Amino acid sequence: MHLELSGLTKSFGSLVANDHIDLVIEPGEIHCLLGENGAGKSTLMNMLYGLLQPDSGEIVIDGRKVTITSPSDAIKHGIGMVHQHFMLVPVFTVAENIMLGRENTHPGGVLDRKKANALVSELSERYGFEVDPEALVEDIPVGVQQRVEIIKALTNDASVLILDEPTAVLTPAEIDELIAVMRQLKENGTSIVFITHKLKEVKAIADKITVIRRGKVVGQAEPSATEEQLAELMVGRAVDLVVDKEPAQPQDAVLQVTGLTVIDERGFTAVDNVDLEVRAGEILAVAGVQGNGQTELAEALLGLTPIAAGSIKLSGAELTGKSTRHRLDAGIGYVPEDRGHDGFVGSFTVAENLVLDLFRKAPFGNGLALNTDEIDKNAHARVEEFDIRTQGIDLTVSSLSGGNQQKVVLARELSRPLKLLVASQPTRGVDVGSIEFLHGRIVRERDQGTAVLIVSTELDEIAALADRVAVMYRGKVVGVVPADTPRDELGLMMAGASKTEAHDVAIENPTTLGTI
Amino acid sequence: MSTATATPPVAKPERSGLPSWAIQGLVSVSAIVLALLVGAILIIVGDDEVNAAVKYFGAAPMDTISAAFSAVGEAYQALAVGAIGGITPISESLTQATPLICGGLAVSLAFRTGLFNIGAQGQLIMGAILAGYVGFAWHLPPVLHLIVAIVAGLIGGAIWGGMVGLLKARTGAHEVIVTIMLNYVAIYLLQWLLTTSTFQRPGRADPISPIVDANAQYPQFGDTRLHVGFLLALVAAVFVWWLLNKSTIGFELRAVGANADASKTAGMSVGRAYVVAMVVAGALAGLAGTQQVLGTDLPLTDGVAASVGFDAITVALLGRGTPLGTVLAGLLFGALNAGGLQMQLITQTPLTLTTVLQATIVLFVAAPALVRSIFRFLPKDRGAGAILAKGWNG
Amino acid sequence: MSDVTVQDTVPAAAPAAIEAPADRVRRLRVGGLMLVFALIGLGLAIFTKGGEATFQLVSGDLQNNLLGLPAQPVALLLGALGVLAAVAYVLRRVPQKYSGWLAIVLGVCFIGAFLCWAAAGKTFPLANQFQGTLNFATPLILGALAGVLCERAGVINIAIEGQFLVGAFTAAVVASTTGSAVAALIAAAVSGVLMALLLAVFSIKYLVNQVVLGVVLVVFATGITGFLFDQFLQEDAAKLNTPDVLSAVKIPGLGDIPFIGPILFNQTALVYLTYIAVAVVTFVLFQTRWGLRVRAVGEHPKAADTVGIRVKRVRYSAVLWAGVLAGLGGAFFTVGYAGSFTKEMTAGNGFIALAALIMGRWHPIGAMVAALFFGFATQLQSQLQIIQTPIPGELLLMAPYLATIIAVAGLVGRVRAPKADGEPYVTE
Amino acid sequence: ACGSKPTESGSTGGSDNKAFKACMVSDSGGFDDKSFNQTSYKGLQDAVKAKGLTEVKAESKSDNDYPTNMTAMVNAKCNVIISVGFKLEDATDDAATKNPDVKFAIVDSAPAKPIANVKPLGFNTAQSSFQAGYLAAAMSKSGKVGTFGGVKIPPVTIFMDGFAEGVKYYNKQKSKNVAVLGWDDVKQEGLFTGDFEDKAKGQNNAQNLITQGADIIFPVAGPAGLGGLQAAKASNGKVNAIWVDTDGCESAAEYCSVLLTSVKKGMDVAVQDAIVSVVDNKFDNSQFIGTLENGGTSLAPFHEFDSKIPAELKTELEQLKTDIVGGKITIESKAQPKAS
Ligand SMILES: Nc1ncnc2c1ncn2[C@@H]1O[C@H](COP(=O)(O)OP(=O)(O)OP(=O)(O)O)[C@@H](O)[C@H]1O
Ligand SMILES: Nc1ncnc2c1ncn2[C@@H]1O[C@H](COP(=O)(O)OP(=O)(O)OP(=O)(O)O)[C@@H](O)[C@H]1O
Ligand SMILES: [Mg+2]
Ligand SMILES: [Mg+2]
Repeated sequence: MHLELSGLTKSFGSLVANDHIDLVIEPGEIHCLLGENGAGKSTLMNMLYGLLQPDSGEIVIDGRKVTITSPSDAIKHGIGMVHQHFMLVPVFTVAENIMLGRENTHPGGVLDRKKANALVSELSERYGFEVDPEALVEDIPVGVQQRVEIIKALTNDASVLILDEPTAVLTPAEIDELIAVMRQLKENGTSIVFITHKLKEVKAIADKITVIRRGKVVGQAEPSATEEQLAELMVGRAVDLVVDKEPAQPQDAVLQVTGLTVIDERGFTAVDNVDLEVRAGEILAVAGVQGNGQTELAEALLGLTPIAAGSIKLSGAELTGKSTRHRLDAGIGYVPEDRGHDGFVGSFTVAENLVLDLFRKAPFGNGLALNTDEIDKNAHARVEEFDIRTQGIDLTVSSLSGGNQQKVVLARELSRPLKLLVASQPTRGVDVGSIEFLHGRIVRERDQGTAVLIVSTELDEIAALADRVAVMYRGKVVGVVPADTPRDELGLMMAGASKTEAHDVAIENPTTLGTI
Repeated sequence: MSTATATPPVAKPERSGLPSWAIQGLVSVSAIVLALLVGAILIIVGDDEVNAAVKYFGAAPMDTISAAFSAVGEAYQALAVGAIGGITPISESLTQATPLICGGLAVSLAFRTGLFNIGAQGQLIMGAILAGYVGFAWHLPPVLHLIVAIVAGLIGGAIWGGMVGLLKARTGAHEVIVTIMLNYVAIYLLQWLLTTSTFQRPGRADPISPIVDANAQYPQFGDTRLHVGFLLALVAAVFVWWLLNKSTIGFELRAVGANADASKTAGMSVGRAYVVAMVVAGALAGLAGTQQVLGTDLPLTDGVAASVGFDAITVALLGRGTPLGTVLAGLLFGALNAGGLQMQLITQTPLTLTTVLQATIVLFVAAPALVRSIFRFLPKDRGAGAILAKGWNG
Repeated sequence: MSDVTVQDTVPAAAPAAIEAPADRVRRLRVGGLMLVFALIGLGLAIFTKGGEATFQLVSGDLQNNLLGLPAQPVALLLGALGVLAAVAYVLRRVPQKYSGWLAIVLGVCFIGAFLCWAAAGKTFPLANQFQGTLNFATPLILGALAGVLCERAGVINIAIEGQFLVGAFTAAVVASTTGSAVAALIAAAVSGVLMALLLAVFSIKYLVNQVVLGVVLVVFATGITGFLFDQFLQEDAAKLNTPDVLSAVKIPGLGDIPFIGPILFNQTALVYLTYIAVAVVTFVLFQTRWGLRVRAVGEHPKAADTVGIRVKRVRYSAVLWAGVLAGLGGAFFTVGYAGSFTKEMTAGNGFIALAALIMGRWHPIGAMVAALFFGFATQLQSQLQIIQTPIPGELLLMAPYLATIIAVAGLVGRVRAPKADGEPYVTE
Repeated sequence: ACGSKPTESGSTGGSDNKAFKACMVSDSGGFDDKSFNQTSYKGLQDAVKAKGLTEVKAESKSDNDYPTNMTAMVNAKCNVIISVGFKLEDATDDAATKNPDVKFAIVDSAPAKPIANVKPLGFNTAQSSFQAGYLAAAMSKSGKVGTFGGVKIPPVTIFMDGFAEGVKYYNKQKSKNVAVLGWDDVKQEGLFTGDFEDKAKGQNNAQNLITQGADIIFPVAGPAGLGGLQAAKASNGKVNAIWVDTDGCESAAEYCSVLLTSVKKGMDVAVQDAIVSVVDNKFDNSQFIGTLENGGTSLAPFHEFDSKIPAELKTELEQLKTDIVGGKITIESKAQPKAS
């Protein structure tokens, strides 16, 4: 299918998110869209899929102009989409999610669950995905959820498949699988629009690359371009992809975790007898596939999840039984993994969110009244310092793009003196320019003598930041390894292999991205 | 590889026209007009003379029409006169508005914390019970007596509201269920108390308490029924405004109301916020209770709450959960109540019509898009719309 | 790829041997409450008077079908059993999976012991207890089902009370004027749908906050039925407000089952409709295409939209079907049971139905159980007022409401509404 | 369907006193409460018709409205103002003291100290309820009769007291053992719906009484009490009922077939008399207490049961009346209005 977007424009209020965008997708090509956070990539794709209506411009399919006013129009035209944010119903089973909208039924509209299960099994077999059709989506790890999303898109036999940041939550091995699937589809003539912030992936798979900046197409690039060149095109300036980092100068242990065990809501052991230590002036990265207990570990450190056994000490003082507020006051900074859910209050202004855990104390509050002048002053300073792209400090945070929302959270947490910074996925979904900046800030925090604990599923990030790496699998720490451990080896440990096992296997079976 | 210069996002020109508050005002006025039209239809349908004239509509159609016009005209004239036609009507409207404002604030404040307080009725009753009891059973010096009685009322409401918050915080019990149930418990409690000699008027077996001491009554303005409680209602509105927008506690309440998870992550206690919000909300409803028993009713009866606790929900929602809005909505409802009494007196229009009018007004005010699709000249307001549009999950 | 990498997703971990702190808190809370009730039950048993407690097993002549039990021994036995159940619960003596049954055992024991205590030396009409439970619960079930349908689709329905009122009014008027029960039920359903249409249009199309809307529609319904009653029904009651009440029809076979037969299967058409409604709503919601879509738009409308489902259309259909149920529930108050219409005769039952639906966790069966629970408590207090117990009448009047609070706080705990419940769906 | 325009016709009946305003304020139950507001209002209408007066009425939505409505009536230049119910006591006394020229009457209440221009209208319905209890006891086949109330307040329990005492008297006279379910006049405990609106609840309460064996029901719960009549109707002749306040065969005609009789509380007559006394310049502030003697309370006709009630029983009921009036029978109920 030949797809042509011409002059597509979309504004939100006074913000022009897409400004006369032209784009051509040839049949059977993998077309990568690159751009900073908030550049307008998702907006463009949402218009193509009928979720947003363009203010002007047209969509032409195989020479015919079409109007797409709803996703069902898009589906009719052979367009499929995997959305940046999961479009899965958490309380439904995998099969229910996949059949939704195109249900096979017995007479009388009664669902044919057998057929749906069979379809899921068949697809997972065809593409080598492993999913249990009867599992509830909310119970499966995000990586598997992402597969469900992909299967959902594939069942439609789309001729154009849009993948909006599908790899953000996948392990290297899973990304490999996805890349294989994309190649397979391409061979069958499906065109793919692929959005990602990971330049390695772009280089590995793209046939064509289009770069968008601030709502406009700023250029095309060849897959042979270097990461630096791509980054520069995206951000509009030279980007340092490697964080400048002196070797760590670890001092006294700040965080000491012993025998920590957390049981989750469903009664499963999420964190299993974990011992960890983070020293002042070092960055310990916790690596692992999502869903292996890292989330619960971080939440336990902050007192958000009660612990079943073990002890957590901050500079020698026991934290168990203390409230979250106490821990924050004691000098822990926290960047939660799911920012939209836990990191900020969407309907609050940027200024308010920048003091979400600071508002009680001077200078922002005196225990009773808020000092709004100080709050605003603080907001201006942080917006400046962290280059938060907003039209004003009085705007709600929900109107910012994802990357900028993340900056708000980091700006807040880094704006007070810390002993320990716990940051989960600090740059998930963030563009390379922002990553450069955020990583720099985290390293600076380390150099000031803060103990830093990073939880990340992103091997790039781990490589860039970590002084030491602890790999978690099924709630246990399977090993603590030096930062320069090869990524394939880390990947294997994340899949449960021990340190030595991983070393041997990795040499025999290199992955695509591991070798780029 | 081609390059292009980065351009900043283009700002689209703002839609010129009226400020947001003016547009909202216009929409509200239009909504009231629409509601009055609906009411007019009901008046016509129910009017005996119109019905008599309709029977010979073919013979003398003008009779029907003029009867209809005069029926509607007389009714609404009476409504207007009863609401704002002079000092006494205005004082009556303000008197009626007083408990509605406080009750409305009780609902608003909880709303902003993500709680649906359907229990203002019960909280008001508990406030009235305690305030009334202190008012007629204790005998204290002037001023002090009133203050003590008011405080008792606040405590009564606060306990009843606080229980809801506490149960929600400790056990997760849904506040909608608990408040509905506590409303019943409160009214049965009041009915029972009024059969005891402690609460009954000496020498009487009727369920009516003695009149509260003069010292414990809200002083009245001149010889109107308007009393100092009205000023307290305004003070309460200012207090709630300050609490929500200018205080650290309010910051916490709003944060919990908007996103409980993020608030928890930022070190706030969701449970504490629920308790605080419901205690304050209960106290506000309790204040409404004191206004009933120490301001207008004077003896305590089982009708002390009337339907104030439920009307308060509508008032709060009409006021979009903001203190100023709640005050305005309370004044409107108070005026309609006062005018409605006058309307039934003069044109014998049933009070149920006032109820219909109030419901229709809120319906139209809450749906600006509908009003706009009828009155097409109204400008669009970007800011308006889904305020308080939240589900059960907070 | 090697065999090590294959398993790179996380299979569900094994259930933990250690109890999660949240579970522990819950166990102690529920267990504590259970212990309190168990001890109260035992206490009542100890103070039970000697002699027989007589239970009437079939409604009708009070001399027949009696079961006499030695009050105190039975009460003691039940009381002890209750304590056992509570202790077993607190000490985790049964597998977690079955621990819920302990609460049920305790509940039954407590009520049994309580009844022995209350009925010692008297006759307690047990069959009538269930009969009355069903009477009270029928409109609540229909109302709660209406709520379930709406809210599963993401539209909060506080207006059940208003739909009841309008349904009751219409049914009474139509039954009086046409003399046809079928016409009355249809009219009630239609009027319920009209109220639902208001709810749907204003919430789905005009994005009015749904809680506001519900409350306002109740006020509106109260006003309009009151106004029409004042202006018309009052003046011409003989013609407009003398509906015939549906008569009970015994289902052959089923109606002859001992004990439950006469209670469940000698009822009016409306009650049978209620049974059917529970089954149908449950089935439709969880086993059909439409049900799947309804639940999808109530949980994650955008996800439904992205697979080509017309979110608003599904919501409209759910809310309107709910109107049918709520209208029928309203009809119960007039043609289904109590005859002529009187002002505000639904007396807050719509709000109780709302509570039942939340208490039943937005599930048709749960809502039914909650409605039956409330009906049981209300009927029990009425019967106890008649047989005269040492419990003051005023406390008995409050009892159903207190019992609901205790049940919600103690046993039900935190409930989770459909994720998008109350949120209008807007596209740009 | 268009007729011709009717011509003006002069007012009919009675003398013409259009300038005389007879006014009434309801309590928060409203004029359609099928109970005392409604009956009192009928009295107002009767007086207006009989004397050709002008009628003004004001319904109260809440307790808050009483002073407002009273003031409005005074301002409307009413000549006589009737307030209905004990809740209006304070507002009435207040208005009366401030407006000595206007005459007032209050139903079901009495000022603590007599006020020159306020006439209290009380009703000793225990007396006729006593008869009703006797009748019910005599007519019961099962030996059990039942009653229930709306809310436990004296205007309600007075009926239940009288009823229960009547049954006891019957038992004593006839050495029978008819039981009263739903009210224990000694302990003052019994069966209540908790409100006056929930008709279905009233019906369930009645049904529970029926299950316990009652075959005559005496509901004292306003509109909720109608549910009791419905329960009787649904029993297909097995159960009958006695209505209160008004003659049920008139106010709730659809239930006439199950009504043995009704305990009439003659508020209409009392109100009418009070108004007429003002029109005729014969007003005095002495308390009126409706009794069997003055007809202020009575048993309504038996209507459809007239032929089924034995003549002998009718005679006994007449005798009861004589004995109560003559003081041979004293009724204990504490809810009876006390002469002030
Ligand atoms: N519904 C909306 N209302 C208002 N502004 C919006 C809305 N959706 C997107 N925007 C704004 O439009 C711009 C483009 O957003 P978009 O989601 O397309 O960015 P993106 O390129 O996908 O970024 P990311 O890489 O962070 O996903 C951002 O500034 C965003 O804040
Ligand atoms: N994310 C949420 N959304 C909605 N309600 C919530 C949320 N989190 C908590 N709650 C409600 O608040 C209650 C209390 O939450 P919180 O976590 O503060 O409990 P707690 O820690 O036991 O209380 P406290 O901190 O006062 O001791 C919970 O039982 C729940 O009903
Ligand atoms: Mg995006
Ligand atoms: Mg907490």
